[in-house]
Amino acid sequence: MSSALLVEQLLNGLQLGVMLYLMAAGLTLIFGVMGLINLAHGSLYMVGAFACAAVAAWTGSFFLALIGALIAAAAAGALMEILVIRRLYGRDHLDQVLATFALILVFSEATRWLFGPFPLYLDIPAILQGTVPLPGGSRYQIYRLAIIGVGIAVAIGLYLLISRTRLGMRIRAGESDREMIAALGVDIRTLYTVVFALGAGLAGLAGAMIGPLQSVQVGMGEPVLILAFVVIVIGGIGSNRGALIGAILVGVVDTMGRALLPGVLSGLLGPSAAATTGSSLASMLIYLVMVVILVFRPRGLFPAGS
Amino acid sequence: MITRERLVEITLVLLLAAVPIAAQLLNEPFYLTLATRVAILGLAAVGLNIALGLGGLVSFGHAAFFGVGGYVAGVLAIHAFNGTPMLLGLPGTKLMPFIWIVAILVSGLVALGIGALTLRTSGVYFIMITLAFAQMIYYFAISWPAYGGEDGLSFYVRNGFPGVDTLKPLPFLLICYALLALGLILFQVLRKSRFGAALQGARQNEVRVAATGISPYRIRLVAFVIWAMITGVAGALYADLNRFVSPAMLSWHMSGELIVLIVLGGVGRRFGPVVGAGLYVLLEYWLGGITERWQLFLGLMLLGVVLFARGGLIGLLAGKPRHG
Amino acid sequence: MLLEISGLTASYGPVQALFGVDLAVAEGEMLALLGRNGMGKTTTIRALFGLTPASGGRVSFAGREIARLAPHRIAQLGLGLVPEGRRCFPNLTVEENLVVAARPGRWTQASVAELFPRLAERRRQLARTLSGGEQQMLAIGRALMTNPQLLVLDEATEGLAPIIRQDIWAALRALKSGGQAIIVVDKSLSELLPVADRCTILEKGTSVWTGKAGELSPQLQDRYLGV
Amino acid sequence: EPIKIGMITTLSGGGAGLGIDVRDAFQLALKQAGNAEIELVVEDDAQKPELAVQIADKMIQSDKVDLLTGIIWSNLAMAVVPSVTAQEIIYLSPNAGPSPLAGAACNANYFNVAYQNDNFHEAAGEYANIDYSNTFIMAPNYPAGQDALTGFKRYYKGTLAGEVYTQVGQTDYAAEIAQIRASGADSVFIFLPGGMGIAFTKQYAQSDVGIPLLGPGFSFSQDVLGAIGDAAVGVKNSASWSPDLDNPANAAFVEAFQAEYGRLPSVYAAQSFDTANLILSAAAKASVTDKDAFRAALKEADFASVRGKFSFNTNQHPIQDLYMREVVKEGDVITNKIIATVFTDHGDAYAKDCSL
Amino acid sequence: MADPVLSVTGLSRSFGALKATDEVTLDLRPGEIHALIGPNGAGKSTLINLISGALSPDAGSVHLGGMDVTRLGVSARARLGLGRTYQISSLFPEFSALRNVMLAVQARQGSSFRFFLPVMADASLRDPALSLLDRVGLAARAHVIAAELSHGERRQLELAMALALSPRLLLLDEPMAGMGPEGSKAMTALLAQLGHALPILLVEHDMDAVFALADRISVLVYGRIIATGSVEEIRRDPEVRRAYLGDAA
Ligand SMILES: Nc1ncnc2c1ncn2[C@@H]1O[C@H](COP(=O)(O)OP(=O)(O)OP(=O)(O)O)[C@@H](O)[C@H]1O
Ligand SMILES: Nc1ncnc2c1ncn2[C@@H]1O[C@H](COP(=O)(O)OP(=O)(O)OP(=O)(O)O)[C@@H](O)[C@H]1O
Ligand SMILES: [Mg+2]
Ligand SMILES: [Mg+2]
Repeated sequence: MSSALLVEQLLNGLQLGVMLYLMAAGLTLIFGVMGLINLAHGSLYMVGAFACAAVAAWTGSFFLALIGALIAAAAAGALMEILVIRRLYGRDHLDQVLATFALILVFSEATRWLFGPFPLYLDIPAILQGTVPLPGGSRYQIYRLAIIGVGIAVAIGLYLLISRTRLGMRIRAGESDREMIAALGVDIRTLYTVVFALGAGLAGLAGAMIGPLQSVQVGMGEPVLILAFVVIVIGGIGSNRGALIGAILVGVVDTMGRALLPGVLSGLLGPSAAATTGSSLASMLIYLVMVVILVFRPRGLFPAGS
Repeated sequence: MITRERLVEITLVLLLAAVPIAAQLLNEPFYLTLATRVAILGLAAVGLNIALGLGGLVSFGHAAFFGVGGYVAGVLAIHAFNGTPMLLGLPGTKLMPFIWIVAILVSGLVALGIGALTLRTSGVYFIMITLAFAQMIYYFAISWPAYGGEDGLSFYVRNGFPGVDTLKPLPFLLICYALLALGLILFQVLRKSRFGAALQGARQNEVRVAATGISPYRIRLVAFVIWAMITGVAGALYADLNRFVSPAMLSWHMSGELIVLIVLGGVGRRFGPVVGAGLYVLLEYWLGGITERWQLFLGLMLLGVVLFARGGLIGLLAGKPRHG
Repeated sequence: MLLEISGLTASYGPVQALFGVDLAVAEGEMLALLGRNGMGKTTTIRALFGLTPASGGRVSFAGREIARLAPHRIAQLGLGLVPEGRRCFPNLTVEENLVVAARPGRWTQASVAELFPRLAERRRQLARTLSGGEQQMLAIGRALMTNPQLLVLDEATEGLAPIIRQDIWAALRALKSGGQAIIVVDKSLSELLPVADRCTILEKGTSVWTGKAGELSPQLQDRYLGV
Repeated sequence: EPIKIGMITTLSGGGAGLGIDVRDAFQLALKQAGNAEIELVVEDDAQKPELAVQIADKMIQSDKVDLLTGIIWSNLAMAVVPSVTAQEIIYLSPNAGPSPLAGAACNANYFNVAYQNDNFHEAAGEYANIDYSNTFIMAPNYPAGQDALTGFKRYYKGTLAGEVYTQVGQTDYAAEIAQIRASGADSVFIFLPGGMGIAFTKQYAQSDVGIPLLGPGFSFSQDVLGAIGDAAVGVKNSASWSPDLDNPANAAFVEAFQAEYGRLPSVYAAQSFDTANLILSAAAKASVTDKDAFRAALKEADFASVRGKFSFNTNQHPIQDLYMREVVKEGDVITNKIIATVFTDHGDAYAKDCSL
Repeated sequence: MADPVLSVTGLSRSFGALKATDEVTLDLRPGEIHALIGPNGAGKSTLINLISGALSPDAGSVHLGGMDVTRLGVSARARLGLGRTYQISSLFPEFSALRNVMLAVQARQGSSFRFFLPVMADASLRDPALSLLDRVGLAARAHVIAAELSHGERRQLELAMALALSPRLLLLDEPMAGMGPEGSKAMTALLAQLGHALPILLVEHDMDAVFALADRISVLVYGRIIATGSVEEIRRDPEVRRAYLGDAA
């Protein structure tokens, strides 16, 4: 592989990582703060993408659509928190798994009911269309660079929010002792709703931003959900920094695995067999990385609170 | 004294026993298939109940063992069918008892390997690392062409059991009932044993167990392996029920569904898995028959149970468990 | 009266723990809540803060009925809690623990640091790594920072070294003379009684005796407290 | 003579669009025939093989259906078809055509009315020979994907600039697109069904690679074109059918479908419509209770196919013409137009292994 | 003098810049109650954790009955006879008091891999557990779930569990914390009675109890032992009074 291609693939890995981060950020926030396993996080991502596609089709403006997606996902999140999630905080992870599993079914079918069974159309806004040249002769999509930018901005914003504000402090206090923070006069219920809506909004933003690159369809959140879980576990649950680094690690490893493994193997197996074997190994690679990391660091790379 | 829980259990056993009779009377042989599915999923959930209800080991990777059991059945059957030898030149077989033993051994071994590595972690990390292993096996199965890859492996006729015609639904149902009963008894015996006490202790307070001189790691590893073995047998039966096995049995959805069963029924309750499996299968059957949007209503019903019936259906019917 | 509790009952699930508690605290007064282990002191305090919902009875604070309010609403009315078992936020630093729920008033980080110099030394340390006694100081400091009208301490000096205990009692005495109302639970009668104005004794979830601290005779102590 | 048909298809989840087209077209054909004796029961398999098996068991044991049909996906077909046909129930495939069922595992009770999985890819490979000599080929890493590339290579004579298998369900193709750009290929052939194809095609167009794209009709069928949008325009894809295929049955079908459901039919709808009409034609000649006679009637394929001409090979898979289509935009509607006939009376490579 | 059951030599442990334990050397002799007192944050719990194996030292060694256990983990040390209680109660909340103790008895017997015999019917677990509960004064509460016990009762249970391991020595971290006067008195009496058979290293801020019980007292300040001696010696030590006791002596 030429070095120009290598650079491009690294960039691809970074971009995939940032994309995963956008999804993982909300998940790790909700997970870290409320100790809640939210399988329906992928559904909020889907809500964001559908809302974005619908508003874009209606107004013709992608940026309005982005705002619409944020609002829709945050609202769906707030509603979900008030109606369902709120009753699950004291419960163990299993009840949460069951309830949010049920929510996936509800969200998926409700979305299909609303929008019909066929995937929706959503495209990159005109000003972000096209590519820029990369050194070495290749080209890179402007929109993907924009995603990298937004992802990094979100990472910094979230970091400041959590470590520098009183809201962040209360969120972290609630993480360990919800009852106590309430007894000190903090309205933890509302706080949780806000945090949940924030996490949902981030998922919606991720869905909306990724929608133009992918298929806006029912069930689109599930593959990302699993990857996002992998990311936050590698990074250390509840850690924003861990989510970012975990996401980039997963993005780069996955991209490089897909790009390099078949080539490495083709000397041994011949091109066709190498292509299938390489691809199988590549699909297992990130899980392998996760296992190795957890065996040596059972609480992830950046265990929260240390 | 007969507790409410006991009463519920007796009713349940009677209900299960009534299914074959009802199927006969109403001429609805499909009821047998449904009951078989309940028994098999229930057995898988019994395994999960040992690890989860007693040991608190929430995992998202048990589909791995379910699928491994299924593939053991499929692969052995296909080799026996084609008369080709397998790995190491061993022959295939179409005899269920052999298949079960192999399924127990293979899933136990896989679990020993996975468990030895994963049980160092705990809580959510454990959930996710078990998921990682299951996903690896899943992707391997999808892309490994020898046994059908994503298309799965169809073996046309159900495997046999000496002296029983397993092709007929009823005898196969009875075999599944018998294994389910064994599983339930094993659960009960384990729960009351010293091992069970240590396992439950490790769930409630890991540090304390260690300080009394019991290694939680070893206790959990054994529980993990037992769990995998039971789940593996259930997987082999499931493959036999469908005469088919595919990577879908290994997917995280399957793990999720098994968790759903057990939470529906009641975690840590002896009959929780059976009640949960029964309810889930019935809902799926019944809703799937009335509306194309059955998943929406299934979701809403699951939500209802989780929110309003704490402790699952058994909890709702029989009240809180007695501790002691 | 600043606080008046009458006929308070409460349960943990099916287990009833309070069967009718009456007590009252005036402005600037310190009430000692006494009773053997398991008699309901902590439960009374939890019910007062809405943490264990009261199943019956009345609680009025500054003229307002508060028995059905959510915990954070109760606290916002001016009640500060130092709970049994400290319950500092382990993954927050000492400083963050102090400010996380702070409300404006005379207690500030500086004045808390004066009361507990030890805490100032450990400002940036995570509460999780504090020693038991340090955590107790932090719990008291955290409650003070909410500048409550009524300060409630459950096991005020548990786990503190004798010399620090003396400081705490001195501080509580000073608070009281500054007009602060206080409810305190503590096992060390010899230190508590000289500071407290009045006592209420609980027996099996019921208030059985209320009176001036000085009137708590050795007979009563023997009967209800096992001293 | 009453006939009960069981339809197992995907009506929920990401793949629901395909199943809904299959169901709708089938119901349309029944409605047009006005045959009150035919009863259709439809159930959703949620794209889960085990669930499909269970529904099949239920339909056979409980609903006592005479015929089964409806499955979209090869892996579900592989789960259901062998055990169904072993129970002497006739299964007619409106879509999936995995190779084992066309070859060694063929069965007298199994009729494929759609295609053998390799067919569309074979046509693309043959067509590629005209303009291209260095193609980059790509498919998901699962049996249907492996079959796809095998099918393409069977007729393609040029060199391969690259052969890549992606992950099933993959949604981001930046790494593969970079490889394509760097490969020096003169064309790209992809088989990426469903959401995978939508994602790839959009990303490919956005990346300004500029190398012509070819694919089987699945990835550019009517059900996904709306979602891909302009990015699909100009892509050449192979299929056995196209909305503009010039024959009276097709013209009537496209018009009726559009009138009934307000959208253009997809290739899945066309295949399903044919399946229904095939059953109707057989029912007119024989009774379902007489299995041999009914099978013989089916085998004659005596119905007006929307694909123009249609007959069965020895393995009961189609012999049909295969076309190259191009995605075009007509006003607001994006659809396909035929640009070439690649094969006439094309069968499949596995029929020789079938002992029927 | 008999060999010490426990001897700690040159033990050190830092947290970042803080030396929580600084070259501590101390021993515990058969039949004695050795109290460890010191200001809050002096490093008492840290020392207990180092001895029990919950923390590992930066330097120094721990010997148990002459055997070097410095490198062993918590459970291994527990099996060698090291019993402890926690500063904050640590129980099995869903089990009854009785089952809590039974599990500890089972651990001592080293028989947790028995899968079949039901424990509740097992007299070899139940009888010793009941007598232990009786010994700490909890017999009447044997069937109450641990989560429902009051603070003081939990401490008693905690002690019963430590005793169930038939330890060769006990490490007690503030056993009186949160106990009322009556409970403290009972606990003091219980420990006094135990102490003759079972050496105890006692961390406690309740000076009445310490002075009543201790055979020897060591005073820890800023991670260092500044004095070791009899009750009278320590009471009189001006350094100790200044750093810790105040007027409480
Ligand atoms: N979480 C709980 N669940 C059930 N019962 C409880 C719970 N907490 C306390 N109890 C019971 O309620 C009663 C009162 O307990 P409470 O903790 O209020 O007593 P206390 O006076 O504070 O005792 P202590 O001095 O030991 O702290 C006791 O009988 C106790 O067993
Ligand atoms: N993990 C840690 N990281 C940083 N500092 C720590 C850690 N653990 C303990 N410390 C500090 O070490 C010192 C000793 O703590 P330790 O808990 O041993 O005190 P102690 O003597 O038991 O006090 P107390 O009587 O209040 O319980 C304290 O100042 C504490 O803040
Ligand atoms: Mg209390
Ligand atoms: Mg301490």
